[in-house]
Amino acid sequence: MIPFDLAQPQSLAEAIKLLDPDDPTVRPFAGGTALMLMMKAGLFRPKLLVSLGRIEKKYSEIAADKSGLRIGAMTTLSALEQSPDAKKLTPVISRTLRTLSNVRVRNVATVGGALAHGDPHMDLPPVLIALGATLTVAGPRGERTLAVEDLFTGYYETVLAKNELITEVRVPAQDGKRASYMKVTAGSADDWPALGVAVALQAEGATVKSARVVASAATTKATRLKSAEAVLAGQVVDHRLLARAGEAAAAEADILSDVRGSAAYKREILRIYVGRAVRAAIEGRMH
Amino acid sequence: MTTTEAKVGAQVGHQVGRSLPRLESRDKVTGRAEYVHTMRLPGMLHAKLFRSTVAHGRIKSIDTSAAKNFPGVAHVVTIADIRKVIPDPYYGPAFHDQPILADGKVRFVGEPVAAVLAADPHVAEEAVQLITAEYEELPAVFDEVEALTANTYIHDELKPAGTFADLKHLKGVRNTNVALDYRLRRGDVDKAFASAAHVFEHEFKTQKVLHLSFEPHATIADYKDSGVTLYTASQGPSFVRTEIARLLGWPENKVRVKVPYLGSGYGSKLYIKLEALALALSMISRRPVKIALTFEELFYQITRHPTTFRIKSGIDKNGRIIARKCEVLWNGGAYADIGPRVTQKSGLTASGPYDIENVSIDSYALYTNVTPSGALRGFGVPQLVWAYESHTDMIARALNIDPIEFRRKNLLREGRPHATGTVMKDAPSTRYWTSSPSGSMRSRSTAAPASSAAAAASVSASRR
Amino acid sequence: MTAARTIHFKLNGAPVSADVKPHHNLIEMLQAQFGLTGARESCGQGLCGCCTVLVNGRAVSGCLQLAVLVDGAEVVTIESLDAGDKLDPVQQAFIEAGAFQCGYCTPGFVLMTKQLLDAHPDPDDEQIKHYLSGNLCRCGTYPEVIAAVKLASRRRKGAPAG
Amino acid sequence: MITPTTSVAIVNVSADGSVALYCGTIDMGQGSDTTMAQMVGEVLNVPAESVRVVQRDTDVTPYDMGTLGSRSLFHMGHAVRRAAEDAREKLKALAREVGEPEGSNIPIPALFVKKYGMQAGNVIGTGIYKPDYIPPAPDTGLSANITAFWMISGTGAEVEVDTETGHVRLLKLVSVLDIGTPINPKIVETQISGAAIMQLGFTMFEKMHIDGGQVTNASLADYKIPGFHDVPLTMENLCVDTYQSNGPFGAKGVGEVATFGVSPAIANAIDDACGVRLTELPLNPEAVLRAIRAKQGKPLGNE
Repeated sequence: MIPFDLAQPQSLAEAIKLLDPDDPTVRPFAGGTALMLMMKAGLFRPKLLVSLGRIEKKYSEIAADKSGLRIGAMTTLSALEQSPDAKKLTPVISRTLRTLSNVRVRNVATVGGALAHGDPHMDLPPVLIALGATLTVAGPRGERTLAVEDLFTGYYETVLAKNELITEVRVPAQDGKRASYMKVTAGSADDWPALGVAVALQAEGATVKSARVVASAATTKATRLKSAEAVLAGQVVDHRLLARAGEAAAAEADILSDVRGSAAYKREILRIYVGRAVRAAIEGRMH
Repeated sequence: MTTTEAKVGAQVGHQVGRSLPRLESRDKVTGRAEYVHTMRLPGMLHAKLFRSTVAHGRIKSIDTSAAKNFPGVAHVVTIADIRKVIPDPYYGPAFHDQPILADGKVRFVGEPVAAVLAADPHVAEEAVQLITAEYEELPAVFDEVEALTANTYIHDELKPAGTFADLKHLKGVRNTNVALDYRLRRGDVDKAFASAAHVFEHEFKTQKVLHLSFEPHATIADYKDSGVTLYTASQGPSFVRTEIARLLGWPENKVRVKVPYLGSGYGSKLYIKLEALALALSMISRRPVKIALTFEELFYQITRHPTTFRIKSGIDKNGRIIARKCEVLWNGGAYADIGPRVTQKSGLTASGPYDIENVSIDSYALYTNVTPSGALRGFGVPQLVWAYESHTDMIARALNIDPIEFRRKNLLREGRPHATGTVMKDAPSTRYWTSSPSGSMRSRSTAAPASSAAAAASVSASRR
Repeated sequence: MTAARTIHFKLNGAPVSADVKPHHNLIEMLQAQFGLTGARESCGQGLCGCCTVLVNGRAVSGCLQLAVLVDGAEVVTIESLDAGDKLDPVQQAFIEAGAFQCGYCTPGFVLMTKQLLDAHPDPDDEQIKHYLSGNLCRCGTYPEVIAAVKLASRRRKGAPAG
Repeated sequence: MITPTTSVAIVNVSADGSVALYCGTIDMGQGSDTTMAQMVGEVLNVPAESVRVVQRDTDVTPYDMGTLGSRSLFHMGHAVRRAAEDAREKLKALAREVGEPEGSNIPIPALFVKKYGMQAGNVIGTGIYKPDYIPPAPDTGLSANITAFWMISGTGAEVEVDTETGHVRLLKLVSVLDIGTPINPKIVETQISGAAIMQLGFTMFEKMHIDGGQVTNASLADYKIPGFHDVPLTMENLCVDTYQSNGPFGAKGVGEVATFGVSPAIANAIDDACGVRLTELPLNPEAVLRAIRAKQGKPLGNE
């Protein structure tokens, strides 16, 4: 790696001050697992990294009440994975994290980093979008709140300004909501996903009252598939309904070709996996 | 029992046949086993490589001035500097076709063009990024089928190493990408095809893959006037010594090659790889020089041959294979490495483990503009078996013969000649050829998932 | 050029200090300044597990860890396991099960297995595969590793090895 | 490579009876140091774990053509066996020289003391092996002796194909090899399953993607190799009961042999399962699904 400077501010406010809204070579550094890859590959050459490791402890904590979870952005993925509150209130998140990358990465990577990086292959964003999670962002002029759904604008692109930091993610409790996440790999079993599909459903028996369906990895960004959601809403789940939802999703999604498969192939597995994910949610199991 | 108790006529029990844990176990589980990739010598410089970004091109210029002026850089080296210490800087096991650094031309993306030496590897890495090169791009050939007939030639002329009697005739041959063609002719294939009840012809392809040893290639060269010592992650220190002595014009006894633990190889660390460059850089800097590849750089070092294999079989009315014609094209990449040996040694087994009276094999080693291909666990045989055992199964299915039964019927048995004429010896008994190799194979089919069992057989000559 | 800074941390139980620059990763520091080569950078992406090190009791990929950030931390490497010349039961199990070939990835597997057994003292096959899925072995000794983990589990519980 | 190929070994018995082996075979994980030591131990009647295999250094370890082509156990094995036998004969000669009766059980250290008056001296055995070989005729490629031994194997595969997505699950992989009589059965088994798992990666998904000569997946993130979850649910690694008549202790090489049949066995099983034939590697889900859909007359597009 090419030399750079590193700052270790003691507070969030100090960190924000160190960031430069106009300089892409100054970047915040949380767990660093994703940023390190870009730096090693020469894709990112920082002048200054602002390490968030020493900011206030509260940004690494998980709070819970009946309405849901408040996850500090510096919470590591393994802390969230093992959180009893998460297991109780948002079991789909705990299950998703189990197969996210590997234990060592989860021990270091943070919830905020997984979102701010804007990588469409990440497993957490589609699940958070399906659950209707929101996040709090802090910048020089204070805080703002937005839906995770509105965070991503494109391939590795978000609405965050270069001097804004995610501070907290709020996830509503699943309550009766049934949810699943399916990670589909096309290389080795533990590859990055070629496709991720997250669904969250309000359902009574086999009848879907409302649904959120989100695709990731195959798309430029984690994306809600609203036409598939519309097909499902108010309907009884059966083979034909799932086929129609899959068709709608395949028609709607904007899909990329890469080393993990052609767009044609990924569209095809999206068509299949929307139905499988819905069925898994209804039946309360995960892929 | 301690060794001091060993007696001339004493019995300690059989040692052969014991499932003894590996002798080096303790070093490996404690992390104390030493590998070249993590070795250091006092005063050592690190080399980082500037690599070609074009697949085929003439080098118009290389600008190393900014890198040379970068603080902490000891040397920036191109082929011109290397010629001053090694006048004929070409190496390779089969052909002396590979320049220590690109010499006038680049032949694949990733080919080393210049090297930066610095005590701090990060300095060398940063300085490499300051080097620029201009190329006059030439048409490139990537595919083995295309390479056979293309009139774009990767090398101006063939340069066999001279150590092989059967490659000498290729010396000086021009206007070809064929580094070696091996042919085998047994019986009369055409006549047999004419009399066959059924003829099947298929084409199979394999892709480019690589070894990915977790210890990437690494060499430290320590050159002194009295002799040179190389610490190298190598599967063949004797060959390294011979080749380094040849490059230096020295007797072998002045070249010392040491290999500590090796973080696997699978064929990637055979013959000569980084050793010639490390030697040259140590000669230029007069200091120990280490080249340790990154994982990414493995993709520019050595790979397995992609292949195109056209195979045609004639079957008589009794289900006997009476003729087989094989044409195998080996995509050797930009430098021959050991490809010509793969082409011959494995090529001669291309007709499979069957007793066939009429066989024709043509096996071609081809130069192309991609990372060189060499030996990878099987030395070409897995590519061949992929084709001939798929082909064999396809024939059996088409003829409605049980695929295992079809193989049994045609298998080469003890005392029968292989396609080469060499008689099969020590063949395992055909009693092992049951239609259910494991005894518990079953075929299953459910709604979406379909499940099944099948088998493949192979025989291959040892390649000594 | 960025300046080196001095960090203080515990390495295998002993307080140490090191001068490092921000762009140095943990593996480079351990090798260059402490001569500890059991953690090795291979893929450089945290995917193979060869560079596994424990920081504050948790396994990390040393190749993705900036050295300056272990200031004040407790760092444990494979070299601490056979303190007093006695192998850890996990190491012994790896030997007896023959759970390695070239050995380059082995220290990472051993450390991760220790973590696994701390979290799940009696893991089944699925737990083993899941927990160790971020450790790769190009020699393909996965079946032997599973056997070694089970053997180590029995040993740690004091049961006679089967 | 250079046929026929040569291996040379030295066995050094020190005056305390300890034994060191000098050979150029590189143990890169295949376990050759251990199996070579077992052969030395067998000949000299010492425990294999007491034999020191000296680190490779061309200043001290003699010539070996290279560690490749499953040749080491056969070629170097013979050289090592011969070196050990040479040392054994020299020890016997020494025993006769110092007046020991035939079949004497005198400890080796005592033998040296008897000869040299103190713990001093060495016995050095050497062995060289180069098999017979006839090069192929240039015009016909034929030879009456093309190889010292054949490598023989069969592979069976049982798969489950997801016909909606093309995913192939490997339920069972059986490797059956003729490797002669194993010197170290445990090491042989690890070699067999390791080779099969490696070839399984080359079969199912490994591929260098090259675009205009540029490798586009040059990293472990984008070039995947087998991990725990890619190993077949059941693997059987079997050796048939044979004896290689010209091999050292009836053995021959094993390192590559289990790779051979993996790819076609899996492709043949896929055909058996869902009636599609793939003729190009890798057999990744997209390739399988494309073949299935083509057969159904609903081919996937080229998007």
